[in-house]
Amino acid sequence: DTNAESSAAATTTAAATESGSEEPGLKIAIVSSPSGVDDGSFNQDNYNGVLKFIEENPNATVTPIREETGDSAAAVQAVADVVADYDVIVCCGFQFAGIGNLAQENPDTKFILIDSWPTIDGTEVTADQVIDNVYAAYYAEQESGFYAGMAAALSTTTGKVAVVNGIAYPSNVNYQYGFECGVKYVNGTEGMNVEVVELPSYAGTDVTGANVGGNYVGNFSDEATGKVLGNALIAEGVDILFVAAGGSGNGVFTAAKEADGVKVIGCDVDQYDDGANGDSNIVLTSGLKVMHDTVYNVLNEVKDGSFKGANVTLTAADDATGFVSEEGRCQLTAEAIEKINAAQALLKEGKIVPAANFNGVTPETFTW
Amino acid sequence: MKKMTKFWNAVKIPLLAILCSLVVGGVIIAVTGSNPFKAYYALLQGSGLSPKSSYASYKSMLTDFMSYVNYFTPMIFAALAVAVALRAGLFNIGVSGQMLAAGFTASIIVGYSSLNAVLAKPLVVIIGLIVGGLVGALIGFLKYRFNINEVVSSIMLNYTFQYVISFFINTFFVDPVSRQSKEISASSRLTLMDTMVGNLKMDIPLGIILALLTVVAVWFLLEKTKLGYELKAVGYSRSAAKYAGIKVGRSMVLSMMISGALAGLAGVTYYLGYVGSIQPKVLISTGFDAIAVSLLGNNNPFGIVFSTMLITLISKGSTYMKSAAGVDAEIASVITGIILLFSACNAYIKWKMERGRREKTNKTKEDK
Amino acid sequence: MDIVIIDGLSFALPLFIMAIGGIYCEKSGVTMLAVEGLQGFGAFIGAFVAVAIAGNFSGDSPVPFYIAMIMAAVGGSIFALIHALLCLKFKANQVISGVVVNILAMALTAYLTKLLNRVVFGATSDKFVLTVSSRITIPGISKIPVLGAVFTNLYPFELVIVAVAFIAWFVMYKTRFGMHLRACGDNPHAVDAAGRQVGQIRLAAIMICGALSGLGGICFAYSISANFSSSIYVGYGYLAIAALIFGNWRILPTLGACLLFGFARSGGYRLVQVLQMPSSYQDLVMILPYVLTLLLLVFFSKQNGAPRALGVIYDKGAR
Amino acid sequence: MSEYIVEMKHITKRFPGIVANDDVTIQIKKGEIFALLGENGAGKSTLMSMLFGMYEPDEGEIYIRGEKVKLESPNHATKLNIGMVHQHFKLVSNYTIAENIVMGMEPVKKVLGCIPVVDMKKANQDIRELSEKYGLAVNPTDVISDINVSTQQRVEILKMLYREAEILIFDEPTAVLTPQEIDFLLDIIKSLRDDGKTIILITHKLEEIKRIADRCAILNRGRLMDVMDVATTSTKVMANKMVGREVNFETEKEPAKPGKTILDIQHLNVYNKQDFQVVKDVSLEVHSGEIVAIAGVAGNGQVEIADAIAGLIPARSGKILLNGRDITDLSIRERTTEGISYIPEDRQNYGLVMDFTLSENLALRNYYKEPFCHKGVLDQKIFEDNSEKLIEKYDIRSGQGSKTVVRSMSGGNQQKAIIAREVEQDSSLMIFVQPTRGLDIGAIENIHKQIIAERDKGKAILLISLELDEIMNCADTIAVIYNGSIQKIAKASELTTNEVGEFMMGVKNKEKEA
Ligand SMILES: Nc1ncnc2c1ncn2[C@@H]1O[C@H](COP(=O)(O)OP(=O)(O)OP(=O)(O)O)[C@@H](O)[C@H]1O
Ligand SMILES: Nc1ncnc2c1ncn2[C@@H]1O[C@H](COP(=O)(O)OP(=O)(O)OP(=O)(O)O)[C@@H](O)[C@H]1O
Ligand SMILES: [Mg+2]
Ligand SMILES: [Mg+2]
Repeated sequence: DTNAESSAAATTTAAATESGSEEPGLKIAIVSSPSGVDDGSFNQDNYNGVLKFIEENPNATVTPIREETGDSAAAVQAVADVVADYDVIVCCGFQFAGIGNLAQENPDTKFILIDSWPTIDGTEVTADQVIDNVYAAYYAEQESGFYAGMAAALSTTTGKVAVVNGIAYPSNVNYQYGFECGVKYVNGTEGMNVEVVELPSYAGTDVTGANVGGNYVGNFSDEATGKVLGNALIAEGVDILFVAAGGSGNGVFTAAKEADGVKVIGCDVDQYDDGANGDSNIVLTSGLKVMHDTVYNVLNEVKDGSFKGANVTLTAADDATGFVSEEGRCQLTAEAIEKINAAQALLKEGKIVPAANFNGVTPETFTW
Repeated sequence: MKKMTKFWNAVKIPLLAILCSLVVGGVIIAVTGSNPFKAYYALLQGSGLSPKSSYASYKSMLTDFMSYVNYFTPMIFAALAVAVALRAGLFNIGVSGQMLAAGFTASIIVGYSSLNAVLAKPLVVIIGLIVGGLVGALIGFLKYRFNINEVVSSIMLNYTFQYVISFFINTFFVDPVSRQSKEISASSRLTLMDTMVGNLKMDIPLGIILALLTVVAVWFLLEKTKLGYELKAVGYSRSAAKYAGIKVGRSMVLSMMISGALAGLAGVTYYLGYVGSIQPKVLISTGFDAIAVSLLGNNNPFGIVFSTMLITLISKGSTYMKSAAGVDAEIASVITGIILLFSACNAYIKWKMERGRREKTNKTKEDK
Repeated sequence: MDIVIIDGLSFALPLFIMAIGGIYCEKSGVTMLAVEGLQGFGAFIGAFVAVAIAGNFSGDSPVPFYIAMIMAAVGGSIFALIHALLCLKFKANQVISGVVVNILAMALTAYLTKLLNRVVFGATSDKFVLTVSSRITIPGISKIPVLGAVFTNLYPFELVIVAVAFIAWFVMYKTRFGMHLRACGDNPHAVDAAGRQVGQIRLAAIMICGALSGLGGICFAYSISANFSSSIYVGYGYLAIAALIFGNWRILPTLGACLLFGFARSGGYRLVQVLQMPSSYQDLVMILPYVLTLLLLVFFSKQNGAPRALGVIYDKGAR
Repeated sequence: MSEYIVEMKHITKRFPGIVANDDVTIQIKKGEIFALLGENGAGKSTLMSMLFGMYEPDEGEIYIRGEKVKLESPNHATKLNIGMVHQHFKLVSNYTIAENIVMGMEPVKKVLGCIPVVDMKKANQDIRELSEKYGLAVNPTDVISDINVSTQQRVEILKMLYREAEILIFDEPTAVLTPQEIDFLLDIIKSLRDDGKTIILITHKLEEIKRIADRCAILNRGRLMDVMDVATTSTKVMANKMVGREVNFETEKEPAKPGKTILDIQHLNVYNKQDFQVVKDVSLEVHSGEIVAIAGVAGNGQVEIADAIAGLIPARSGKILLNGRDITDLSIRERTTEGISYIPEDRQNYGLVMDFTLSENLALRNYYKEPFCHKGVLDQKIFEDNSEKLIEKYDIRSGQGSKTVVRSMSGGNQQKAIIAREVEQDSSLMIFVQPTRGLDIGAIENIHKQIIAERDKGKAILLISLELDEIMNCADTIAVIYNGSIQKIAKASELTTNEVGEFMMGVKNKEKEA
């Protein structure tokens, strides 16, 4: 609901309502993991994109469908159960990567797959293996991480910051690397000496088996361990934590709330509401993947017939990554916001390329 | 004729309970603003028991039904596992853990090998039987030898398996896209996935044949054999069983072993049949639901087939119900809960009915 | 070391109070597998009320926290009425009833959390975000080495739990009600013959169990993540049951079992940090409490026995 | 107020397949001892259970002290000052005697001036005084599970007295007591009557009725046959009315013709679960064609000897030979097949699977053998046939024949079922522990005849009984046990009842030592 408005949308409104009243609207389904489309988080952000589209196209309908187990096979089965009844199916998250074959068998239905690329026969597609009716988007998490790193470095009072992740899957490593680069960038440009704290016992091992350091809970749904890890970092003197650990992150939030003067940076969506702690709020800002725009834009493409299958990784250049800077939703100083905005411009131009799991750059080799 | 009345007596009370709960569930659905008849019909449609208005390519009512069969096969085994243990007075609350242990072992030994189907499939079943049986036997043995309550040891083992297997999956067998264990080979899978039959692409669950055979076998074992008699005697009275020369300890271990082996079959038909991979650190609810399913089926193997089909029908059809009738999947679980609630009152309904009948006969006697 | 004790206690005590609830119920002769459901539903009510009234208090006020605890207890005991109705009135199988209550609680809390968020708070969320509770360090004693950690960084609920646990012990062993309750679990016919209503005593026991489970549930919600969602309570109910069986249905030994769980758990976390194991080993260490329990049971379980009338449906005419 | 304190009018109670009470009307005067007599399953317990509020009658009315009442629960009955000692005691096994007695009416004290707690000190004191007042010695702090049955029964009586019950129902109170204890109990009942209490006594023992009862009602198959004055009726008449035929009190038997040794126990030592020695160096022989009875007061190790022979508890040392074969280390099943039949003391926990049907229970010893079981598969038809045959032969009465769940059968008929099953085993050794406990005189006569008939067929019979009459009536050889060791083994003809009683009490032996 924060980044939802964009000026581009406003111009299309009139056209959309006009045509919408004549022809039957799109039938849209949005399929999500167990937490559902009203989870106030990842799924919700996708859903907001659909809602915005429907607002402008009242003839379109949406049915949110929740898959109960979170198992990847069950997720695909849930899509298969309803595939015949919809024009577009929005699939929220990596659980739905397995829809590749299903999509090929049902060329009349369009699929929007967020935060994952599809697999065919269990193997992930390469960038050029486009399925005609699947639009699949990854996001450059390292960019969101980069803003978070900058925000942390610019706001710390102890000079110690940290990033907490779930498991060292590429998306998490991207967040971690981006964060470290952001801190490094601030240290370099501002002449500061902010330390990124890593506990050796929580170091992550990425999918290639390499040790990537960082702080990994080892799980995406273990709030208790998240809290233990958060506490351990706070005990090391960390006062800003970037949390990209799914449900485990809730535990880190709690640790921060119980401690004094510790702030967290949310990820994926604006997590300001989760930071409420009595009269205060512990959320400094959030690193964003602007998924609702992706969904909204692609739905419009479906509507006007310009839809094309694609496997993309969306970046700052696509306005797909960002951070929260609205008054009342973040606690960054104006100065910090300005500095991050400046860096964001450089990212868009490609003048800064933060390290990612597999882009050949590491936080150590990162320069600008 | 006599057989018919006997059958009718056995089923009329569960049927009444189900009817009551469908009425209550219908009221709830109506209150949330949907049409209960449409919702219930959608459950049938979603499970392939009545036709949908449109089908995806290569799909029909038959493929939906096969998918439903694929879905409920593990539950039949799981409920049988509960029933066999209950016969001997033991409460196997560890079915989920045993399923996981069996499924994981079979996955890593066979699922990731290159064995051909003729060898792999029977081997998977055998491993399921053995692993589940061993775990069950261990629980029985702990009870018999050390007087450790089976509920406690099952729960402890549930957790232990959950964590240990999660460790192995995350460390050695993870698929970075789906974030669960790598999918097993098609040749080891107990369901022939996406098999072209005529113009249809269906999942053919081989497990159902095994399941139906097992139902008959378990029924025969419990009702017609010496072993069944012994288990029942031990279940009713350990002291009297001992007096009768039955080896109480052996019977307890044996019944837990059989129960565990059945749970193992549930595990392989779930993990190597229905889904094909394992979510780390998730204990599926099948094992717990199976307790209710088994009791709804009156702990009778044939009753279990019907109670399984009923309970799984609701969860299986819930996706389509949401899609076609707009009823939330959560409501489906609430209805399941209500059905179980009513059937838990079986004994009471029976008692009421018997009393009613007695009063009637008394009256007629008096009239004479 | 200190952190092991502090974290261990904050996990063990909510578990303990839930286990006491289970003891009440089972000592009265009613099998209680529904601890998890009661915990979840109680915590749900407590958290909902806490969020609903939070606006009326200043942000740091502890009052919503205490109201939440009370409402969680109320919510738990109301939900426990389902179990009571099934077991006592409809003479249902107590095992199935317990499992059903759990299934129902899971479905209802998941659904209602979102519904209430939407309808009452106009927010879309699957959880209630609570204010974290403050922590107390008792001056003086907290300075004692090792033992002092027991009095350091306490959640206020830990003190509440200790007090409630003491009262529960007192009621169970010193009062007439407690005496009748325990007798119901051994021979309900004797209680009936003694002029007490078995049904009423069991009803009370079940509701107490609901209240204590709900209380434990809201404490977990506060200590683990300071929010309530239907996913945070899975598994602890069964752990509480394991603890009470381990404790042989007696309050003090059950405390021991809960402390064992708590310390083994926090000790495990500490071990990972000290040994600098990679994060993936976390899962291996997490089995510590469970494996330890099994091992200890091997040595200490021989004499254990459930209440004699546990799970037997009371029929006054039974022979 | 009417002359009667209790009136039950036109009471009818039906259970599935059986009318347990059929239009029964009894009226009981205040201050009398009223006896209820009837065969097993005649409906005595059922009738009294309704007076105590455990069942509600299907038809009929109950008046207490002239007022019509609807008794809904034992609780309600207690409030009307009705107390009952049940055939199966209702005690909380892990509570102390005092706790059991005061339960529901506990003395309460306040701590800190306001919190009510149970005052166990006062309770113990009260019970001590109460027990002294009525001469029912108990130690208030003993735990129920540690005390023997006769003490448990005293606790049940004290429970009624503590509650100041005025109408006291005793359901077969003497079935589990020794002769001395019975004497004692009857004296107490008399003194209670003299205190003005009204007593209803269910018993199968006519001499007890003769000794203390004022009037006696006779039930037969649920129907009230007669109510008579005890003083003017002979036991013979009572017995005939009850059974409906002539009853023979003295068992007739030929002298024994002992053959070869069947059972040979050598220096047997047995310890119980608490590791307490309960059988001390017992040696005993039983020959074919001979009835050896072990006489003794309850709890002196006789049951453990039987359990050890049957293999239910292990022998710590010593040897048990059956037909010359050492069976000491064999399993229960192996011993049974070697030729042991065993009628255990505790029929509900050991002798029967209470939730099995009659036909399943009657096959408990044989279900695994041909023809019941063929290659692991059971033959239902054989189960039925077997059960029909035994029901007929042993006159086992129940609501639904073979299909009756045993739990619903009357105590006496449960016992008959066990005896039928065990006798049909045709084993060379038959162990009878309290075989006629709780049985009516007609049934007792039958069983004694059966025991002797089996002896005459050449079986070796070990009879363990607390009833001296039974032992004197049936035994050829008597072994008297006291405190785990055999005090005396002698031909029955060489011992008098009195002598046996003295050995049982350990008196005779002590004299010898002195
Ligand atoms: N009444 C009971 N209640 C609960 N558990 C019981 C009961 N009776 C037996 N058990 C359990 O069953 C186990 C085996 O019982 P049993 O006494 O038959 O052992 P056993 O004699 O060693 O067996 P076996 O006859 O095979 O040698 C015991 O250790 C105990 O855990
Ligand atoms: N709860 C019950 N359900 C079914 N039948 C019952 C029940 N209680 C008693 N009966 C039946 O009612 C009849 C009378 O039983 P009751 O116990 O009153 O006999 P009784 O005279 O006390 O016999 P006994 O001398 O053997 O104790 C028996 O046939 C018994 O099987
Ligand atoms: Mg009787
Ligand atoms: Mg043994």
